[in-house]
Amino acid sequence: MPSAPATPPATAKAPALNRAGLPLTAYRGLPSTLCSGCGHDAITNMIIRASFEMNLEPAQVAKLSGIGCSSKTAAYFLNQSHGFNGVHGRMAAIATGVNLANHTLLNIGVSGDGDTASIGLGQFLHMVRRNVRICYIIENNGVYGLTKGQFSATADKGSTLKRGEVNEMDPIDACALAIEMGCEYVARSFSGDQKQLLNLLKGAMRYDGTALVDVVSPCITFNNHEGSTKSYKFAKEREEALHDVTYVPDYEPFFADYDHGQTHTIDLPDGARIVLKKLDRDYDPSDRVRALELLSRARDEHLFLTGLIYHHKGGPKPLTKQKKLVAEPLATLPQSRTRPSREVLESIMDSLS
Amino acid sequence: MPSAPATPPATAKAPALNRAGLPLTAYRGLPSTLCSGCGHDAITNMIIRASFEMNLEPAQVAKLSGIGCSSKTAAYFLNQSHGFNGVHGRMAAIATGVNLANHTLLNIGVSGDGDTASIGLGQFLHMVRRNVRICYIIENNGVYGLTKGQFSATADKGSTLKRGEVNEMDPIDACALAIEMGCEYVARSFSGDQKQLLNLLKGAMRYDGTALVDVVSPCITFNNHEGSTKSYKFAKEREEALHDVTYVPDYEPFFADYDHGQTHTIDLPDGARIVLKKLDRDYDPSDRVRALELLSRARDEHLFLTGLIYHHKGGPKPLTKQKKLVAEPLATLPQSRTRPSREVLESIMDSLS
Amino acid sequence: MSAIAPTPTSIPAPSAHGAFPVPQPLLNDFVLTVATVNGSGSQSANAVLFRAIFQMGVPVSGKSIFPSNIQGLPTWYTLRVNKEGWIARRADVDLLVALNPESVAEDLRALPSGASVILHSDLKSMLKRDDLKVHIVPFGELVAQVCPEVRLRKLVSNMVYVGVVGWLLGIELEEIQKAIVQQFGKKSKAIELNRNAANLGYNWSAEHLQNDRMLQIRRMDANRGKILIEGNAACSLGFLFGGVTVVGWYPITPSSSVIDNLAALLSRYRHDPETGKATYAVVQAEDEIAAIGFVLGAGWAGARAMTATSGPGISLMAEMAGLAYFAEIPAVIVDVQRVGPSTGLPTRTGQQDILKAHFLSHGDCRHPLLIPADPKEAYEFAALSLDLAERLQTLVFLMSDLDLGMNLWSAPRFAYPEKPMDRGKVLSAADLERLKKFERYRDVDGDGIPYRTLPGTRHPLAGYFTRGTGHTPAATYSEKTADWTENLDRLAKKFRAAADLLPAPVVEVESKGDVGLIAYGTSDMAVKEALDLLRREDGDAPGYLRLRGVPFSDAVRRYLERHRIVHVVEQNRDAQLTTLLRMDFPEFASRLRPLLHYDGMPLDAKSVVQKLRQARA
Amino acid sequence: MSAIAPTPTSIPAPSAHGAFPVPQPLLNDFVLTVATVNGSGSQSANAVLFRAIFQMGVPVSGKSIFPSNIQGLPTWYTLRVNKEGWIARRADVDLLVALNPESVAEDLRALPSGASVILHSDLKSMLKRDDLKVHIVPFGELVAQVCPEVRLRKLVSNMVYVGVVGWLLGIELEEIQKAIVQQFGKKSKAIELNRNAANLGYNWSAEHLQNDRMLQIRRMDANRGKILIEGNAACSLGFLFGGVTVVGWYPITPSSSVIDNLAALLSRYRHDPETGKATYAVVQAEDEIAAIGFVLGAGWAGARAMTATSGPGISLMAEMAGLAYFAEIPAVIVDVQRVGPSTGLPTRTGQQDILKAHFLSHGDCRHPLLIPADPKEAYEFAALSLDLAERLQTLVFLMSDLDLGMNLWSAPRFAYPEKPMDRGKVLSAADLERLKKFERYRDVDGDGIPYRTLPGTRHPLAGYFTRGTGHTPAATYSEKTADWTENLDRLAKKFRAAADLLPAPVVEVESKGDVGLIAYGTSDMAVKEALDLLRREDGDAPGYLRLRGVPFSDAVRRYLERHRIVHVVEQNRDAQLTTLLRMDFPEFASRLRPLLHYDGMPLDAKSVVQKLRQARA
Ligand SMILES: Cc1ncc(C[n+]2csc(CCOP(=O)(O)OP(=O)(O)O)c2C)c(N)n1
Ligand SMILES: Cc1ncc(C[n+]2csc(CCOP(=O)(O)OP(=O)(O)O)c2C)c(N)n1
Ligand code: SF4
Ligand code: SF4
Ligand SMILES: [Mg+2]
Ligand SMILES: [Mg+2]
Repeated sequence: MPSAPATPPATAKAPALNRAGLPLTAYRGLPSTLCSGCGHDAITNMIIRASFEMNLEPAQVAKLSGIGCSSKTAAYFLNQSHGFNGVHGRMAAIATGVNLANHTLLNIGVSGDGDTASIGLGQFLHMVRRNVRICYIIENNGVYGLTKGQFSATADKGSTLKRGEVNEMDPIDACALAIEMGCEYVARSFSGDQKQLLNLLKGAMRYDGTALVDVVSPCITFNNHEGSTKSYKFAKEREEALHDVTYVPDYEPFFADYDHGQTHTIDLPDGARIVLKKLDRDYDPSDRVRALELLSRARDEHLFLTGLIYHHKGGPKPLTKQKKLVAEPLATLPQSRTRPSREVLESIMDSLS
Repeated sequence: MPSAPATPPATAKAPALNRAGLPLTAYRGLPSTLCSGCGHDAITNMIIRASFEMNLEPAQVAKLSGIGCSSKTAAYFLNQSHGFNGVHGRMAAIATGVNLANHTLLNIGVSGDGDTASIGLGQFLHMVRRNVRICYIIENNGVYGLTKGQFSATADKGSTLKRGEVNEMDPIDACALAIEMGCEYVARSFSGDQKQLLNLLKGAMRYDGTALVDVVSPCITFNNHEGSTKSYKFAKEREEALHDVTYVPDYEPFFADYDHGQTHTIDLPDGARIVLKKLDRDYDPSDRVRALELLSRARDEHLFLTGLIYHHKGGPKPLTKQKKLVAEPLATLPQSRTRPSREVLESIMDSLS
Repeated sequence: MSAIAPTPTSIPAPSAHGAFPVPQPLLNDFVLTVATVNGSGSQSANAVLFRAIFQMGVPVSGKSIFPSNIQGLPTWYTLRVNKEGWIARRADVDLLVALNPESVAEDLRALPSGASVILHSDLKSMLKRDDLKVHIVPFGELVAQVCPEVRLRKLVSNMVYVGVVGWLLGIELEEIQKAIVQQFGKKSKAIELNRNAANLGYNWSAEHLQNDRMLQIRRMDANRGKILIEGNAACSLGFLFGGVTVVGWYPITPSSSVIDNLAALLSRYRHDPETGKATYAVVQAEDEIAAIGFVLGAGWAGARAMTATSGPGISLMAEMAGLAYFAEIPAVIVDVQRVGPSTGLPTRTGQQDILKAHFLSHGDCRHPLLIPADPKEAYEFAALSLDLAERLQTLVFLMSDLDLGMNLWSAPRFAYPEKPMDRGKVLSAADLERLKKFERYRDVDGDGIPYRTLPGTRHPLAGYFTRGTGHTPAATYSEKTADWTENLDRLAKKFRAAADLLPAPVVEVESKGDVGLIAYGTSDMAVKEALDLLRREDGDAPGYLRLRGVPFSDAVRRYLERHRIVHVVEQNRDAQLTTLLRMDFPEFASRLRPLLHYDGMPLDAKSVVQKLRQARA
Repeated sequence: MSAIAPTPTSIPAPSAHGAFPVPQPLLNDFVLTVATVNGSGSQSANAVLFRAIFQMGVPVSGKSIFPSNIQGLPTWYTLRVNKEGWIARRADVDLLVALNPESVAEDLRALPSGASVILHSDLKSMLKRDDLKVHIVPFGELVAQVCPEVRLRKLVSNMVYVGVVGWLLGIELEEIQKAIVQQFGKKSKAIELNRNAANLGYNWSAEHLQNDRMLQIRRMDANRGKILIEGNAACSLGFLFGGVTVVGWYPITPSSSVIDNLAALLSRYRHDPETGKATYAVVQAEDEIAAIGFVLGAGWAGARAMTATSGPGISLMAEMAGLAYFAEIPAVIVDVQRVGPSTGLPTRTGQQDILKAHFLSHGDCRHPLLIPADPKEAYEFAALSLDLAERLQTLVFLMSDLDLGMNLWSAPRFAYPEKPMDRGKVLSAADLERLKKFERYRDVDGDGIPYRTLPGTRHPLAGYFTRGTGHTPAATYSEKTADWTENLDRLAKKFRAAADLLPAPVVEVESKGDVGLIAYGTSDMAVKEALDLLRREDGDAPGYLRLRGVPFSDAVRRYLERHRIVHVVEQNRDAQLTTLLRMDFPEFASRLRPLLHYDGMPLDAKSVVQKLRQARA
């Protein structure tokens, strides 16, 4: 977790610094090489902003990704952090290993819908089941961008490719599957809904286990046409926010006088909170069955619902707690703690002879 | 589908023949080499009986499996049918290929919980999504039998291994995931509940798409102890049937005067039906959200509910219908139908020059 | 004309052009590179240039060097024109079309002295040399004249450079216009726009530019009866006419267009005329493990099944490859090789999976490889691979590469397959009735290849059980040592039998002395050109045997026997095919001299020449 | 005593025992096989026999030949006693304990004339020969006497045969009882029951059986200071003391017990004394792709990480293996080899993944292999593999096999590692502060091995981006040809550098002439015995170099240089290591004569002798 020094941010003319003493620019990455207008770039920007506002220390973040346009973006934010752009669809396992080796790191994972829901489905679900600590972002455009626009497994039934091909199968809903696998922080958003996305990302970064943020992120080149259900037009016209989401950090005063009928408050580790303000729907994200019902209905009725779909605490412990690891990262334990003594060897040898 | 000749079964002293003109013994396989008392053998027997009673023609069945004790059983039934015992966790893809090559075959797949829910999870779910025609049986013992009893991904939270190790994670519920992926015939049973299993298998064999039968099948050697939630004792004590299941073939008179308040009738392809008679619970298996709710509750409350968990028609077409295949198997189309004419080549050449 | 020049020409003047450019007009013999930004639509413009030259009967080849990215990174398209038909890549550029601000500095720096440049006027300031012939063109202004729609201008401005280049090189404007029609098919608005742009580029150049006519295209007649096709498309045609029925795949560069093309062809030509129903199925899998799983399931059930992939996919298919080998299931994998290891350079070419595909999977197993050198072989070997897979009941690899697969090539028209499809040793119910006996893995014919039945065969003897575990000839489970070794030995025998079923190696150049050379796949063109050059310049060059498959036939052994030194040209670092030759012909291992090229660019003659000269020294 | 006998003995009488048994008492020199049903609990009984003999100071080895099944199929356990310490498998059986109705007919048929049999009285009728010495034992009745609980009888009856065998062979009853205590640890009821059973078997035999004392165990002192351990357990100990921190795995025979043992050791010895918290993590993955994924993630983040698997797992790890190679991530895979291809014979042994592991993944890549021959090396190489992986920043394979891994071996006590762990070239924040510069893939030291930083290092220069795509020394993305080739060449250099870091080959037998032999791994024992036999019987045998790793050091080249003929003993069909030798030493390729054994049984001296004699003829 980010260390939040007690000193307030500097207020000089110099670029504003956050509590980690860093300017926003310190959270940038290399210039993007994506198509201009790609939804993924908007998400990158929100990751940068969220990291800044969350006062992350770059050294305490590991950026992980698979392969795809979306996965490339790990190079476009947090340039000072270590990044690992692995192979297609297997980021979940890499993240698990990183988490085990150094559970003090915050894993930020970026993946695509093909990367997660097609080739990576099994690993993704097993990672969720293990409750590996990660802020897992799916940049969901319904197609394989990098290989030029084939359907991915999140493509909606009836949606069409640019050249006309129609998808005959129901989409995989990563949020629904994650809930089914016990994920306790499941959000859906839209790359164009910056404020909501920013707050959902912050909550996910603070989460002590697997937090999923599935972000519809239009592919301007291959899936932004009429007939697409992941186009800007479609998403903008159809997005319905379930609630208004605000992340409230631990160091900010929390006004307990939110109207309880109108808000729902979610406690995150170490005193931070997410506040959900009611909009049109009366939705309680802490009920697993209702969350699944909501997603099921959304699919059947082609609704694009965004917000914190599900949150509940009390399931399996995060993996590294299940494993009862020492406080320090395993990666850097000294030999004195990882090589048993000569006596141990001798006693084992005795028992074998 | 099995061809059901019009002649009634012979009634002489000779072994009773079914409508395919075969005795029960014709549906047997090689002797089992599993541990005596293994739940899988009981399932094998029910597959044999169901095949006999369904009048299957052995040549019209393909037996498919992965690797594991459960997967071995494909050799222990329907000896006259072609069988394919592939690699660990990848039967789903093989089945898809078989289905495409010859959609007139009935695929009977046997798999283990490790085979399906651990290594095979991604493929299994994608197969379900494609709606490949198969009667897919999971012989679910919560452990890896063949590799000597490690937990599989369906092991319940809090259940223990023989040597004491406790499982800290929630189980994967293949039924819930299958429903989430659009599977339309989802059943759960117990290897010890022969009548129910028999009827559920028959319905699955008749089904025109992916039909899942998840059968709790105790591993007598590695998971039948106190502390196991997949032991005979546990299953027998805890099983609660959702309803009484009867498969009614197309050629049997169907008494429409079942009490509607007390029964639920499910139409299968070609006139066969499944009749569910109400027991204690009032359960309607055609409601997706209720089915998921039921499974969710069962998990939370450690209930062992069996029966037809979910059935609903109207989702995506079976794969080979999506692909609009010719009536004959692709595998045996003559060259005249698979090699375009000389003129076609010439016209293509012209267009390229 | 050289003895081994692939395309007979009728231009008399012999070209003195080679590694060192000389100050005389380069007639039908030069290299043009367009440096632009990918995703900017220059592909169509380049194809039009290619076609226009092709239509003028002049041998031409194009290589696209593009990034692993959808839009915005530098990309280069190189056209080589060579009247003698030498159309391997040539590294030196005679004319550069410099349009990319990001790469222009480097692009200009790399040019040889005296080269010509068509420079975007916006990039004028980047020009730091005075030894180049520079033509500055205000593309922005020009395109504005022909294209009122601002959002189309980027696209259309490409066709302006086609006009400029056309004028500079003396490409007939009519041919350009014809090529535009060919390129844009029925889209009349696009045709109109692009024609205007090309015309404007042409006419503006005529008015404003100097043309010393040092680089010129002159009409020839070298392309009669030829077609233009990408290797991947050729391969797809092979599968279409090879009667493929089941295709499982997962997208990956550079193999995706094998399936894209194939799916398009199938949907056009393989629906039953009466019912409109499909006689094939193409299914996009969730990954490569599933894709090869589909293929094995389908092949087992009797379909002619294939998949196409590249390096990472090959790795993921490893476990199933061993199953296909051991359970003897027909299957075809097209490996359009890119540069590895790992994700490597997905848009660069190489021959880096030869060893890997051959040995794919754990345990003792080896798979036959077919290695096409050009579109015609891609077409023929694709159909052949289906036959071989069924004949041998095994996994067969078709080892193509990005250079062959994704570039446009001129090729002779493809011939219709004269032989019926080979469906291999399959027993029908009638056969079983006659034979009264069936043992799936018995070596009845002594060639190591057993008989099989297909699921669905209505006969009590037909069924058998397929498994990846040890088995008897009767296909029952066995852990007996004798069953195991006999089976493994039979599989080895079957593999050796494959040697004579594969296309025989071709002696492309007869050896004058005792030095030979072996190459395969797309190294062919560069090797032939190199040998011609060596012969002409040094009066001495090795002979050349082109391999077209693995395992190696006896002809290869004899070739090695006959030569004291055999260079082996490969596009990989680890001398992968050399390793296989050394494995199978240890007695000649030390005669083999690998000559390796692995920078991801298509092989060029100059590097081959250099390396051969070095080897001689 | 032979010059190369591994265990000095003090028994004077030289053994004339060899390929052909002779009618004289076999003192501490015979083979005993127990044929039973797997899952029947005979494993403990066999271990007790093994231990008891071991405790009597007599060299002994045990090979379990078991089916891929949990319960009910035939299984054989073979104990070989040899006073000279030749404990490779020997195929001929001197004493058979025949308990399995299913296999008894075949078991009896296969015995050499004059062999002894302890036959279950229920199987009496199966005896069709009169040239055997048969002892019929009513196991059913006997066990009923000592074991009132019916459901335990099957288990306990095994200990009855231990008593019978003990009496027949002259194993001291006390040693048997000691071994029982050792075997059952703290379970006093089990000890009691089993002791009674063994006693009964012993005493009943003394009363009812004839003993011609032709097969006899006599106390020696060959096992002083030795331990008994399975190779997999030895390997686990190596990882424990090697300081492994992250273990990802997926169960597969015969590798599972590497992890089972390791997890048990870690849970015992690697919890912080104060907090009770773990200094390691073992996580069972959902498959092998995930397992190797865990390892790469952990290795990248700085853990000492490993996994263990067998053939099918290796195949599934192919893609990630290439990533480890190219992105330079430390990782260790233990491959406990079984018989492939495909699922093959999961409970039989071989060396069939050598080539496959070495070349694992697509594209140009080669991975270092460590090949232990015995438990001591399994222990040492396991720890070493972690050092090498971090030193070389690459994937390292530890190539064990089922014979080594799953059988009990006697071995010298293991030594505590004297050297500190090698964590390789890792830069700390302080280093970065001092250096002011960090380029992840720069070859600073000229050995091809770059420096790395670990995530979490608090310094602005620490972060870098890891990828499987082309990159510059500064770890930025690059598609430039020069960057690619330079990087690939550096990787090749690094790989070559590994040759000197691996354990050097061992000259096990000095060559007298110009004929040598190369072997590796568990072929060692059989090869040594074979050479001894050849020397004694034929007066002539090749020298013997034992390889312990790939890549090959210069010592291997020199060995090949010095010999006209070099036999290469391998337990696979395709001469896999020979292929690597031919690849790297083409000049000596034809000197290499593969001598292959691939029936799944541990190699025996007799087959080696036969094949060497054939080769000579
Ligand atoms: C094993 C493997 N198979 C295929 C590919 C080719 N490939 C690269 S990215 C990609 C799909 C990416 O789609 P998605 O994850 O949705 O990302 P997007 O580009 O749409 O952001 C594929 C199939 C690969 N790199 N590796
Ligand atoms: C790729 C691969 N990994 C591991 C194995 C080893 N293996 C064989 S069966 C099995 C698990 C079987 O468990 P399950 O599917 O639950 O079947 P069961 O034996 O319990 O019926 C494993 C891990 C294998 N055969 N292949
Ligand atoms: S192809 Fe699509 S997903 Fe990829 S960068 Fe372009 S717009 Fe984004
Ligand atoms: S080990 Fe378990 S699952 Fe396997 S055969 Fe025995 S009882 Fe059945
Ligand atoms: Mg996508
Ligand atoms: Mg199981």
